[in-house]
Amino acid sequence: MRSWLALAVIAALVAALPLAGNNYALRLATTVCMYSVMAQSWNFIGGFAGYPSFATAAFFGLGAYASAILQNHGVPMVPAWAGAGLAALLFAAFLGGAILHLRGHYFAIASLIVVEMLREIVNTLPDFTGGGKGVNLPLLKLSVTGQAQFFFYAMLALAVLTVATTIVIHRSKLGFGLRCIQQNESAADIIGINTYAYKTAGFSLSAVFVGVAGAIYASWVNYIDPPDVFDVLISVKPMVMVLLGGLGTIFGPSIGAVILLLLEEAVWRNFLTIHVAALGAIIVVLVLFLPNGLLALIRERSPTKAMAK
Amino acid sequence: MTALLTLDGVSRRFGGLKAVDDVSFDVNESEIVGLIGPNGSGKTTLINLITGVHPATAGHVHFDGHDITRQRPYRIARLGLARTFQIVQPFPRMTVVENVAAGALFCGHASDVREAQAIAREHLEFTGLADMADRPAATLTLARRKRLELAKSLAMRPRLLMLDEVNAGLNPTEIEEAVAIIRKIAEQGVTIIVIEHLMKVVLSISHRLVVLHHGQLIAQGTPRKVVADKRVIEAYLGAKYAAGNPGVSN
Amino acid sequence: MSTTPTLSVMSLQAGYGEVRVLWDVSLEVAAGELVCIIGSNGAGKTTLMRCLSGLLQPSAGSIVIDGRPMAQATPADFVRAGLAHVPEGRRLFSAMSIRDNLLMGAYLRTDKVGIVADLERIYAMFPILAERQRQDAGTLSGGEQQMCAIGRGLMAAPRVLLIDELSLGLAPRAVELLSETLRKVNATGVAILLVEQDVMNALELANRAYVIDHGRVTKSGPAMGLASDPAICEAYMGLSKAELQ
Amino acid sequence: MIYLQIAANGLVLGGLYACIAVGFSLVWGVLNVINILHGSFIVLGSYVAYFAYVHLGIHPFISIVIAGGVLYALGYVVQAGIINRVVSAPVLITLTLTFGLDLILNNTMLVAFTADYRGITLAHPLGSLEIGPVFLPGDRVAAMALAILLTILLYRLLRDSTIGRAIIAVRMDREAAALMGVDVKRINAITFAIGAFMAGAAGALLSIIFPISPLNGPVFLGKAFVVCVLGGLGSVPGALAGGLLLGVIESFTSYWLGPERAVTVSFALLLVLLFVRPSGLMGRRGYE
Repeated sequence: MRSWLALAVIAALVAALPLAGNNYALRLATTVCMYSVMAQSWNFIGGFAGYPSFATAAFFGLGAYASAILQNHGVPMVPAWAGAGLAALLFAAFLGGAILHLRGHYFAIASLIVVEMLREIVNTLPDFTGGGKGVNLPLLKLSVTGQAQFFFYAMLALAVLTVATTIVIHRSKLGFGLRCIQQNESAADIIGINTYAYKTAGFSLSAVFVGVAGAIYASWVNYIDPPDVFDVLISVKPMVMVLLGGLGTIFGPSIGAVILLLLEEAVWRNFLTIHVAALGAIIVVLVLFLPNGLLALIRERSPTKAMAK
Repeated sequence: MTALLTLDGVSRRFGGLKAVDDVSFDVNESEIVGLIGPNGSGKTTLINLITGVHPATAGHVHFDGHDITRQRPYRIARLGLARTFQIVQPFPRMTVVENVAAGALFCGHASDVREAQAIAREHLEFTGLADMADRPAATLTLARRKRLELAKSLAMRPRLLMLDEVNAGLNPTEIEEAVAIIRKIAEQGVTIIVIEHLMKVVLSISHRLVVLHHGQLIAQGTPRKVVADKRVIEAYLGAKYAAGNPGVSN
Repeated sequence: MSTTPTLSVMSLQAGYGEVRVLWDVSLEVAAGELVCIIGSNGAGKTTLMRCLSGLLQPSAGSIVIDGRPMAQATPADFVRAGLAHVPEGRRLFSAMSIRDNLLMGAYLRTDKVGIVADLERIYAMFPILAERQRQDAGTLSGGEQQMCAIGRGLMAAPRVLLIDELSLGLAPRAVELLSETLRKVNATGVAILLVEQDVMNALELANRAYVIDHGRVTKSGPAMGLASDPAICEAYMGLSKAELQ
Repeated sequence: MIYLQIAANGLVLGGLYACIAVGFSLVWGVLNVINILHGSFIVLGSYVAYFAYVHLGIHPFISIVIAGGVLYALGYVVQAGIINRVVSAPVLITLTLTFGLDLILNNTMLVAFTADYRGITLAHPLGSLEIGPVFLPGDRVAAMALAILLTILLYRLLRDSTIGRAIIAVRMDREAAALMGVDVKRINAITFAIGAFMAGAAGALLSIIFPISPLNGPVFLGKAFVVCVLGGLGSVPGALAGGLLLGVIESFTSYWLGPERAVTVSFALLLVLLFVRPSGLMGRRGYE
């Protein structure tokens, strides 16, 4: 119950933001919501099940392109977003069947290669996808501020939905099974968990919301091209956020998303040319000194105020 | 008596090595069978074959009328075949009660996590771990982790329970406690296979012994008969020792 | 026994995490001696060997080699101090040639001439290894692999050779051959500490023996005197002879 | 005989791919670490050769030693100072770490050298080579020959030297290696440094063929992945075979399906291979 309450309070507070903030703050908030969706999603496969998936960018790009193509063929925007989510879900279910028997490095590589391959495929199908030149999306008939608010609320709703799903999954049989798999896959198998089905479910969950996020993002920025939406950094950032916030927790990924975005903004403003290196430095420091996340650090200091349920 | 588990010519090779070589035997309903043999004789591999961790390279395993030879482990588990591991394998960062609940939940005896936790607490009571329920499994002592393995397996409501060295590394008092629990489990009608190197324990609880050596079944029968068997002594102490001790029969 | 043992272990305790395996082990090996340790599966023999090779830090007690305490020593320090290890299961580098396996044994040595001479000595001792020196070690039979592992240990030019489970999984004929070779090695002045499952084989080979049960030395003395000791039956089968009959 | 020409082009490319991948494969096999930095290491090697040529007039073939040396030192420091701290941690940790390090190195190169593609135009090219119906640029053939030579030299080093044997021993059984007195941590650092040396040397060779830019780092990394999975982990002959195979495959797919599909096809091949045979075409089963 506490998780639901926390979610409701946070969502209400963030939803009130347009009343106080300017467009810059709104843009940041929209990005935080998007990051939060990606981090929460990666948490299903990477945090719960412990599989280091690099496929987030594949789902994101796939969603963005699916929605763009659907809209350019006359499908209205919101159904196109749903179509994008469905495309990502089906793709993940299919892909999961092929690569989830791999473990460790091999799984990581296979999922990384999928991103590269989708990008190359989009690049080489110019008639269908616009190829390397990218593709434009229909413009919304709204004021600049109206658009900003619309996409903010869309992304916020998606983030809330993703967190809500996390809360449900965390308590469900599926979430329980995924955590068993993460801690000891062979023991999970032996107590009756159909590990293959569970992993595929977790992998699909890690795709569906990211696909929709990609679709909303595409509508938001109006134009997408392969290097933008199939960027490997889209795969890596969620991992960093989850590492920051705590693997397998409910709100950790979103908290990590906020922290990472604030860090990014600070770096963007002050060191534009080396912001990627700065991200690299954050990762290195994080991995070497805080492998259990910033929150773990705080929790260690005050063990009574433990998070979780 | 009907055979609950039947092994028929089961073999397993790893490369050129025959880890289990043409092993056949039955386990009857409500029986306690001791599976013994010296270090490296293939006992754990045999358990892995029965539970589907490794597929058998030849032969058949039947359990309660089902051919489980090439079934996935989770399906075999759901049929009512549970095991513990020699090196205990808890879910280390979950609490004790969650570990046990996992057993209840995924073998289909609980419809949701909450019900599974309730069932788990009963089993913790039974194994004397109730006080530890909410601690992370990794913080338990070895003896308690072994009991946690037992509780987890029991929560699966097995018809056949295979215990792989549940007493290894325990002190005499802990062993006595563990043996008492095994007896209680057997009283509930669960069929049990114990792998055990402590001969005193095996002799005191088993109805029947099966002896493996170099992957082959070299003897089976009542405990008294088996431990006096020349081939068994040879397997444990070497041929010369067996030859030099005429007190040994057969 | 000489007054200053080459290897001496005093009140050693060790384990893994909270699992204590060795409770109290003391033993000595004098220069040129052949000593065996017998005990059942799980008695702590392999744990003792891991302590004696620096793979495991004991939690209490001491290991002294030639008067030098080996606290906090790395495996390399043990090799340098003159202890070479023939591990259980042989642990050869299977995709490496036999010759390269032997040379790995001499990894810390820098005396090229001595290495070549020792290589020839090993080949003379085990002609089969010379014949197949270019083949991968994984292609050897079990007994030949054990020869290669012993040869690899000897290539370190040790004062004490530790052998963990000489006969495990080997045919009786191969064990006899290896035992014969160990006697010869021992005759050249290398002390041997042998851990062995096959009781009689070990006792026939050794000058002295220690019986380990549940992480403690329960008996020690001249090897042949122990052969009929009830402690052995107890240690191996968990039953006394009377209970066996 | 157009197919002969295509095959020859593929083999020339493949020799270079082998050299790109062999260091990566070695590090993966011995340390069980995927070195995402490898692509940037190669690019850095190219820059070293570029500046040595432009400012000092040193031929890139000679710069192999300089670029290799610079990268060896860098690799040793990075491994011993940073990666060794987490070398036995789960994949997520080691992979994220080398990824972070790569972001730093690649971004630094972008700032220092810009993203502009540079190239070396040799003052005295070797002209072209004519074997029957096949024409090949002499410099490319020479680069390929040197790449294969380097790969073979690495193979000999691993087989014939004490350090090489220790590296192989650590790969096969690190505990048994420690029992021989091998300092496993030091071998880890040396292995990583050798991997970096091979990357630098490959970079120097590639500098006369491919345009040089930090943006190429991921491309080279992708090639290394594919070759490694094709040939099997940690095996030098495997990397050589995998490299040549990938070169020929890319060459033929370029011809049949167009150059823009070559990469897609090689990645698709990799996925299929991971699905059916995770240990590679030449790899040993059950060996990770």
